[in-house]
Amino acid sequence: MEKVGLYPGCSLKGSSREYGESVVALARVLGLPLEEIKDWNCCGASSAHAVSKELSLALPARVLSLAAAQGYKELLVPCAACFSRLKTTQHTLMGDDERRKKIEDIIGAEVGGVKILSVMEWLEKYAIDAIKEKMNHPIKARVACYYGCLLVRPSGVIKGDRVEDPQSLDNLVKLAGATPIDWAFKTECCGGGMSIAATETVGKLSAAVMEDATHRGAKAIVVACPMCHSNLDMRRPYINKNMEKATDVPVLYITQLLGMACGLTAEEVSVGRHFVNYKEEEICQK
Amino acid sequence: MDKLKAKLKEWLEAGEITLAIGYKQGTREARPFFCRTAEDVEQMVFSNDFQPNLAVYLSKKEVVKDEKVAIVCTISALRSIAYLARENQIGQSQYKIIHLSPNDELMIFRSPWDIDAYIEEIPSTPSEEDRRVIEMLDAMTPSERWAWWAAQFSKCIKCYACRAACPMCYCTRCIVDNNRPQWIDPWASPLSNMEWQINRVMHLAGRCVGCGACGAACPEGIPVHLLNRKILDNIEENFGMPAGIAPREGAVLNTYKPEDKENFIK
Amino acid sequence: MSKIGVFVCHCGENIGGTVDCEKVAQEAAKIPGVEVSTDYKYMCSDPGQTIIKNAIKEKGLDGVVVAACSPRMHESTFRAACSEACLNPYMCEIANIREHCSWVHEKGEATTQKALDLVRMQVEKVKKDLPLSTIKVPVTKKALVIGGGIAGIQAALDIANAGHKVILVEKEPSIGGHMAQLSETFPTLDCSQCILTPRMVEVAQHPNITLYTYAEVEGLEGFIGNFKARIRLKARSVDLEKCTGCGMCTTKCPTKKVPSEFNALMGLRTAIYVPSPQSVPNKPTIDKEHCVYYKTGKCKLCEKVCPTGAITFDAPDEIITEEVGAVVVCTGFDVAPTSEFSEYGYGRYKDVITGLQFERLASASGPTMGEIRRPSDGTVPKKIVFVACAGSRDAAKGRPYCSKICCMYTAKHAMLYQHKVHDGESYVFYMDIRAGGKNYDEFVRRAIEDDGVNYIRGRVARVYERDGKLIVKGVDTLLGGEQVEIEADMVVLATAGVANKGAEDLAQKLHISYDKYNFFAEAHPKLKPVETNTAGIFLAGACQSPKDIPDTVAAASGAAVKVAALFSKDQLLREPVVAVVNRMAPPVFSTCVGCSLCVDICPYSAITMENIKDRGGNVIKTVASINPGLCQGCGTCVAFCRSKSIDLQGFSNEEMYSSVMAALHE
Amino acid sequence: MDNKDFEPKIIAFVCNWCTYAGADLTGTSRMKYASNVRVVRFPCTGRIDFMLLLKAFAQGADGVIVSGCHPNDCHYTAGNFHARRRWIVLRGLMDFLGIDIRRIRFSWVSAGEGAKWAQLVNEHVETVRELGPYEDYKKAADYLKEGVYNG
Repeated sequence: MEKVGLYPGCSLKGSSREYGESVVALARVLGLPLEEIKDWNCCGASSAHAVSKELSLALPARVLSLAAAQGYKELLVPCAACFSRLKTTQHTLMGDDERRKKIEDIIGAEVGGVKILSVMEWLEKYAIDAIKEKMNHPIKARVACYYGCLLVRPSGVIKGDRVEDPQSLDNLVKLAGATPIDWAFKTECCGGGMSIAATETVGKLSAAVMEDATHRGAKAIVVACPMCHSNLDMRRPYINKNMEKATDVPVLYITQLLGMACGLTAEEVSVGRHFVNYKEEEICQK
Repeated sequence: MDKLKAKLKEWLEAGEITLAIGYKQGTREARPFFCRTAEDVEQMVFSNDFQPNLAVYLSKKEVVKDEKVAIVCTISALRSIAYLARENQIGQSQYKIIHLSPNDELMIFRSPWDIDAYIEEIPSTPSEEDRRVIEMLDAMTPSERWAWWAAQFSKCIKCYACRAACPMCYCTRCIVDNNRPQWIDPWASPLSNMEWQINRVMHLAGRCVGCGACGAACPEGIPVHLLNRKILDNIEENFGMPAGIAPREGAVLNTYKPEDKENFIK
Repeated sequence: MSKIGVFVCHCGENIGGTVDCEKVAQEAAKIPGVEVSTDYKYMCSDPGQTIIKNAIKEKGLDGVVVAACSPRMHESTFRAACSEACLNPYMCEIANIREHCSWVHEKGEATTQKALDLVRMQVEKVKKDLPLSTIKVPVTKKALVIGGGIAGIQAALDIANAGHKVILVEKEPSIGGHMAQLSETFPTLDCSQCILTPRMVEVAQHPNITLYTYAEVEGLEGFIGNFKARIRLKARSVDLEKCTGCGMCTTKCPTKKVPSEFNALMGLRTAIYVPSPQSVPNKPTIDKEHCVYYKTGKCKLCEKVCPTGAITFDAPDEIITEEVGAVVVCTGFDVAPTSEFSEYGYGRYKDVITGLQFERLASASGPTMGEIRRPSDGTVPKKIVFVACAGSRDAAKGRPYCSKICCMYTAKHAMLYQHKVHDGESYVFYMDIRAGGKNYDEFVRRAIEDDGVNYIRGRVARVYERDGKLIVKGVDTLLGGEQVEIEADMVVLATAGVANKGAEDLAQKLHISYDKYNFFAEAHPKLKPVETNTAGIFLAGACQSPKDIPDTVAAASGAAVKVAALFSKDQLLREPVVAVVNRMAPPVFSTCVGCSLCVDICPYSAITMENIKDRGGNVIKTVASINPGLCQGCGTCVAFCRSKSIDLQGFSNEEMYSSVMAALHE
Repeated sequence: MDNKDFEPKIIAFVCNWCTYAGADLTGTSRMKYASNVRVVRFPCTGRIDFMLLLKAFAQGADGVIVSGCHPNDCHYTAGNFHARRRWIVLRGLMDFLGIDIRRIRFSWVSAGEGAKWAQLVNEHVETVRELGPYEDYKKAADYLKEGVYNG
């Protein structure tokens, strides 16, 4: 199996360390070759595209160019915001030779044609059999798979899952034994980047998401986006203010859930770093 | 090579073929060789770089009629056969098509249609020298190019060796033989020579495999094959059809895409 | 040596004011081969034409050039005049010295010189002209109508009533199409079946119409006036001759839970079934996919109960060939696939239905006998939401076009709902209301003003189920973009009209073109709306683009008139401007080498390869051959042919070459 | 060389349904344009043989116009699409041979674009006027008379 490059971006090294750690831990337990690319830089989210079109393309373009130059054919981008920026850049530059030449001039290198993978695409492509084989602690709970916006939109750029009713996370949690609930807020807004600027709004929007999930009996929310995670987890006090009944349903990264199903300990996938505690007995069947 | 010879001998002796068309060493270069006996086969030589494109004999009825033919093919000749089959000039399993791949593997194609899969991975490329001359011409101003070509065509004696060497030039009445109207002046002025070449390469547009046999055949050393090569480049650039690979659906000038791009029709 | 007459027209001052016509005539007389050259005030007038006719007769002219206005104006006039004087009309050419010369240049020597050059070009062309005669193609006066919806029914009846034979092919067991499924029709609210079923019966009984239901067109060969259609009569396992339609078999059939296509999958039917009580023919068909006998080899209950022994298990499909002179394609439309609307929960929530399904609910013959009831629990919905433009005008769904009928039928649905559920509340989410048509806008206003339907301008983002209700989240763009949330009992999607599943396949069989949505393409969007690019094949109805009933019927009658006009003569006359592949004496036969590349270049599939055989039937040579019935004379093949073996009559290589050379005469 | 008095000879190859009709419209609208152009009417751009364009130059034309229906408007559906491919290939080849491709102007003029036709002709007449007579081409044709090619 050829090595896949990993672009962690800032979140996976900072506020969402547990996501980064669980990606690496899961790759290890499933035997998937993964290597962090060298000398990477910020993808520009979430401010560059509001400031300068060129900057917003040049930053991700440099990352793509590095990955290609370092010999990777595929690049795993777990952070949904990074994924979105990289995909958008590739889409824009591939369709516009003039602009691509300009950006390549700025970064002093060719953008190259590395294939960008989201966590779901990476797992679907390489991990299905390994998960089936390694799974020894099936998840028994009903879970709500929450995609948010960046992993599916805009559909013309991402071109992956069904934009209005995505299925990739649902299929993955099923592999781990969990039951994904059919719910209506899969791709609704969590409040996104307003977490700091307008925390109250985030509380309201995220509450609607939590409300529908808990109403339908979800015992955990499964995400693949650091932003969604922060809002649903860290902003829980604000969310609870908007809920009829406060909730303590935890929010887990897909990599954490699959990791634990495949026998990794809670420590190995860093669930301890979350604000809302994860109660093993409610989710896993040991 | 031994495998190839052995196969041809086997066929000849078993009467499966009556004629094997291959190459024999000439004074300077390899030349076409028509073998009828196992002894003949011993003199046969082969390289994929040999210039005469033997596929040309397959569209010459006077050569292959009433014969059971095996043809020793360079990659270029294989390409030509694929095109000839598309243009209904060769039947399904009329000929034994035999080839030595660059890594010396003996290949026998039962049908011209089987060639596609092998050829598809190998686009036709020009020699370094040809590429150099094309780049030199591209770098010239149009009037310099005109002068260069006019000087070249002033040498032409209208012998039509370029036509005779080409497997795809199989029309029974060529446009130069058409005098109602007289499209091309029959005498050899630079312009009428050039008009002939424009006709030749336009008629080969999307059909030429880039073998260079036309240029190699010219007794005056006019590099007429560069015109074909330029068109191959042009077609690849504009229509994304790689050189020398017979397209599965239609040729270049008898098909179109509504989204074809140009920048000069205004 | 040619004897050519040149006739220069002054067109009053129109030409004469700028061009020295007299001088043009004098100079033209000096061109070799010109026998007579003269000018006159108005060449197109009677005396003008007489000058030409007399000159032809007196001087024995073998070619005429009229220097006058554009050939698009009077070419036919002057050619007719030549014809009257016994000169082949195609030996007459027009030099356009008005539109292309006198009207666009200043008076002067250069303009007169140009006029002379234009004359010279035509003189040289005439010298190369050959006498041509109109092409006559025999016509088989029988039409094939494909599709038995309202379009096909109308077209078939109109053609049949004009006195011609018609073969109507319908792929379903009954004719009627989508119109038979509708409840009531806008803008009059008359019952669809009441107006349609008499026509269905008329089709069945018409002496000029042969009806093949449960049949499909397998292939079409030939050309205008002379098509050969292969039709597959699918085995329906019931002998229509013997069957009396008594219905014993359908009552006894043990398989009773097959979703009914006629009821848009909302009701059930048996495996041996008649789609609806009004079906034509009103005789059953066995659905082999669900029949117990076809699945397990046992049962044959229907055979046992049939009083006439009409059940014919295991009969094979039959293929028949029909010769027809014209084809009308009326294959209709389909509604967009359900899988597209995951955001509206279609397919997941039973109470989210399509407009077509609502028609069945509202229909007196439908699964609920015309009562509006929820498919999930059979209760009457008290709050209902209609979503217009579900999949139409939506580039993200790959369908930027408007489905045209949805605005109207949604208004009708809301109205019907209000009429049937008096205490109900109805909402319509719409983008724009497109109610262009006679009494259409009035109809929508009635729904809003008289029946109190709540129209909300905005799109619906999502529909989801919660505690037995369908939560419809949308936006009201007229209220400053307020978000709207409605707890509905039922949601009706006005799903886009799309091309039929088999449309692409059929288009290829018929050699007609289609657009990227697989709707069949008309020959000209304005002036040839019912013709296709293939002569003799016509279109009607929603197979071309979504259409309502009045438009469909109008198009069907239009297509029928085209067919009747074609059938009004025993022979079809065509301009001889067609391409020909040369033929010559053996052993050459033709200079064509049979490369067959021209076959693909022809937009009309007029070129085929022909084998020239010796007396023993052995193929000597394969050459191209052009069907003059199909060729439209574009000449693309002519310019493409390397050996110049194809030429275009009227614009031949010699004619065009001579014109160009003459234009540059020193 | 000062070419301002030079009157170039221009041959226009046009299709019957769009450009010829467009040029008729120029006439009915009484728009004036240079009289240097001679129009040859073809049923379709697909019918225009590339050899005719070359023969025009050989016979002494200084410039050529080729025009037909806009893409998707062809009376015969696809003739102009085929012609477009033909011109793409031919133009590349002519340029490679050093034939002055500025002298050959390709355009789409619809039946409604009378003004565009007038403008097209005027522009091309001006372009060719500046380029001067196309002597090179004719010289190559006359080669035998002079015995030696002298560029």
